Amino acid sequence: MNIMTIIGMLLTSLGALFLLLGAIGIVRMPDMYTRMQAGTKATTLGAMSFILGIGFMEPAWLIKTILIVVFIALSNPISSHALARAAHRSGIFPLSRENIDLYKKDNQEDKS
Amino acid sequence: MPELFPLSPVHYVAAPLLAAFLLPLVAKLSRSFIKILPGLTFLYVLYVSAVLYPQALQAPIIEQIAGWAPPLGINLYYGPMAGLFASLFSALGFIVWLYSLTQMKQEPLDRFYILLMMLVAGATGMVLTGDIFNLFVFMEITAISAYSLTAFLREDDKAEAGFKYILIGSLASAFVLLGIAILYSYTGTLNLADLALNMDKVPLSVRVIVFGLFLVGFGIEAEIFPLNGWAPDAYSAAPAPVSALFAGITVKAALYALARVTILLFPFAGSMALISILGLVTLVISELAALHQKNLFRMLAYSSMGQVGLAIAALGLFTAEGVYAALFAMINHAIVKGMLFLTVFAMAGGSATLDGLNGMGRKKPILSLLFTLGAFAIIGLPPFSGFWSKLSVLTAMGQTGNYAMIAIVLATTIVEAAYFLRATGRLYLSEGNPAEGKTPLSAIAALAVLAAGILWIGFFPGSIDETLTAGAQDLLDTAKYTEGVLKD
Amino acid sequence: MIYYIASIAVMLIGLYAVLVKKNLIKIVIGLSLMDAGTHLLLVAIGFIKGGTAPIFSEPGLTADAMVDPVPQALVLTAIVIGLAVTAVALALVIRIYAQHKTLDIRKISSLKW
Amino acid sequence: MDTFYYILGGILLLALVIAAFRFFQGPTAPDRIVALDAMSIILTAGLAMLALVFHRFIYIDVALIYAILGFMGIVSIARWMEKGI
Amino acid sequence: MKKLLAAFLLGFIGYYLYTAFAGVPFGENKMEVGKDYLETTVPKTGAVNTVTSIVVNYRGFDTLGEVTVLFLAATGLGAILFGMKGKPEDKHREPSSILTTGAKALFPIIVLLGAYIFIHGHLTPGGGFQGGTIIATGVLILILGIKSFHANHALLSVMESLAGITFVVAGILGLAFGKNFLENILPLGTPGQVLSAGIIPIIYIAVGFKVGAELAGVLDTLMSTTRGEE
Repeated sequence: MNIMTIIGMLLTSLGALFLLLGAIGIVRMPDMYTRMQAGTKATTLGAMSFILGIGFMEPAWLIKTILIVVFIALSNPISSHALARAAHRSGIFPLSRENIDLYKKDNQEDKS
Repeated sequence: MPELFPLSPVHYVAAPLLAAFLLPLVAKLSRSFIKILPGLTFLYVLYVSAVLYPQALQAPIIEQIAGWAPPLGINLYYGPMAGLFASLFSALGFIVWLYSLTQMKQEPLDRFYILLMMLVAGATGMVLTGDIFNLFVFMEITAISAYSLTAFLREDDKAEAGFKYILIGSLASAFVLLGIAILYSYTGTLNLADLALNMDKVPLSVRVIVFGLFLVGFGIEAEIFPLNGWAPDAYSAAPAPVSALFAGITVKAALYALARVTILLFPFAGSMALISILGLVTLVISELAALHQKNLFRMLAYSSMGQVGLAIAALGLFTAEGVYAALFAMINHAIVKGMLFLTVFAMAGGSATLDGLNGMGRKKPILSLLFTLGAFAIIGLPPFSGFWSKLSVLTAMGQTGNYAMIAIVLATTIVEAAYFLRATGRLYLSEGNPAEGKTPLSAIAALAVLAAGILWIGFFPGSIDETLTAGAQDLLDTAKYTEGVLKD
Repeated sequence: MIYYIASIAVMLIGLYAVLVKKNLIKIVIGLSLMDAGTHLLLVAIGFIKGGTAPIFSEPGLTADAMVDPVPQALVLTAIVIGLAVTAVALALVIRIYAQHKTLDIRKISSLKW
Repeated sequence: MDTFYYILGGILLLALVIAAFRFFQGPTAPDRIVALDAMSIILTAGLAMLALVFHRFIYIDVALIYAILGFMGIVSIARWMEKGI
Repeated sequence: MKKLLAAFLLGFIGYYLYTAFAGVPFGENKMEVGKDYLETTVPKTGAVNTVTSIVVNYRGFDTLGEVTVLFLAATGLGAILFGMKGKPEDKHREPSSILTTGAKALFPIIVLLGAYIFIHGHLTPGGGFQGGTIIATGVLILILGIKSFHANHALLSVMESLAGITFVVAGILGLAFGKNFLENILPLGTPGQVLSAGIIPIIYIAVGFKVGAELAGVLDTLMSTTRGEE
């Protein structure tokens, strides 16, 4: 059990934990945007560290796992942004007492 | 050239494929290539037929694709029967191409010709292949070109007919795929000859189920009775040259597949009797339905189903005479019905009704004459090819002692005569509106070739006797088939 | 065994959608479900307990410890064919919609049967 | 080492099931898609873990492809929901 | 009533399918041909991936048909939807600039990955169809992310034709060398290397380009019939 394996095990455990937290957040959060907060940020970090950890556990796979990590890092924010925008435009608004919706203020043209 | 590219049955599929892939490229160079290239391809394939078919009559040509011996690789079996069908398909394809040179004006023409070539190539592949999954693939090639061609014209209701066809057609493909899955799970092989030897691994009850799946699957394409709801719509929606090909090629290829699979894999008496009865039912119901049609294309479609029913009824006897008669009926039907579809389209346009034929005898005498010829040939009047084919069907039924079948066939002939003679009567006896436009020479030439075929077979029925006998033997002799394929 | 039952069930659900549903898009979805069920069935046939993917990428892998490769190759072909049929069906649906402005087969007279 | 794999796999499975709960329950369509997005990411991690468990390098490719396809699916649905296509 | 009838039919079909598969043991080794494939694939085709060697070499004719089916679907789609255009009044919302930038950044990565997948078709669980699909996905993100994006149909159709011709010519070359259609004519090389397995990589690269071009064309055709342009 060398140092790489131990780093890998730590990273995978952390990743699995974040994935689980993200999943719990999706269920527990009160409205769609907060759920998205949990469901995309936490799972992105979780998946990245999980897959990087796998790369550390099998050092021969490191390059390809880093490729996946880079891809997730690039693609996940885009997809969650598109999703949030779509939700906002299809008429779902944040649930909060002050009703702060800066996006709506900035984008007056879509009043939907 | 012959040394560099030794002719082999794979050219039937490879040449149209190459042409289809080439067509979008040459279309960029010159628009006129679009029309020429398919004709050249069909001519080449006909040349292949002319060289290979006499050889196949001596001994079947078996080609191993990619050089793997059959249980591993796919093989092509080019025996007398497959050769007969492949040659027939290429000839029909060439004639339809000749006809649509001037009659087909709807853009996009390049796509039309690609789909046309692939329809023919797919059907030829279905006939040639000796592997059941490959059969499925070629069936799908044929079917997808047929779906697209059905909805090719842009008028109303064409897309609906295409959708109906695609629904039922994908049901057929799912059933065939399921049948293949069951067969593979029991025998672990996909080659038809190998399957035929390993069928005892499959329990009898499962064999019946698989037979049912294949019957439904191929029966949908072959327009057997309860499964042919798509056919009238598709025939009347598709451009007429394509309808001619549906009647002449797709149905025949599916029938061949059904016959080959049944004889090789399910040679029990019940399956054959079932096929025969289904054929008779198809015959009766579609001839009766044809009697009520006002739209000429629908009438021809129902008549086409009836003819196919006749061929299936004869095929279901599974005696040498029966298969002989079925082959004769199929060839006759391919030629005559193709000619009728093309003639009607040239005479009265895409949406021809019975009234559209009124008084055509004087305005378009040649086309009217051809239509009359075709009608007489379908009914089975003596000097034409239809007479001999019906006679052989009746003889085959008489030899097995099925006099009830003879009675049914004769009765439907009367129905058939009623509606075809009614249509012919409209040509000469009624007054109609003046029709304008001349029929181009290439269309007339294409029709003349078919008419010559009808007359040739009508006056010299002995000339195709040898090929039909060889074809019938080839289909029935399963031992020779399996030995030939698995010889090494 | 449960795998066979499940994939047959997927196929039958697709068939049910094709037979009963009134919306053209749902019918097309039913068609692709039918295909999917058949593909699952094929893959399930090829499975062998303890088998791994039939790829000899690393030394030490032997043919005994691999699943049947043939159904996988067949499924690859069948998926592509299913995709092609679905694409053509969707194109036809677009044509029908452009003509009738509806996807309900009860309102399209020529599609009743 | 096997115990470790089992624990990891268990956590991933649990996360998948919890996310699936929101997918089935989610009151609005975007809720379901958020859950679907999370599920596809968890599955990507799971596929990578399968490669580790079976010690087959080639399975990593599957995870990569799944990441691409999951991303494309979410973006397509999102663009469709905002009436962008 | 109709539902009842349908349910009855489903029960009927389901029961018989179940009885058909009841005799098939699950998870047991029942290979006949499969065994031969597994044993001969590395020495005789040089490919490491057995599925690829079956798809491209042993049953290459199926794949030729499969490529044709896809080609026909693209052709048929073009024929069915010929001349149909979205109406200007159903204008659609523009994508956000984040998505546009992201699409432009991700497109080359996705296409490279697709190319990687089909070049390594004989070594990894990839192949022409998979790689081609990934490439089409790359085009899809451009369609989704860039306002009024249109794929270059002329380029796509040239690519498609050339790739198809490569496949058929690779088959005919086998005939020209006195062997069978689609038979391997190149040296097999060392199994496991990128340059090995004879004509398998060549065919799969052609298939990859073809599938990518066709699917991209299909997506673009479908999209342009529904998207209104100003």
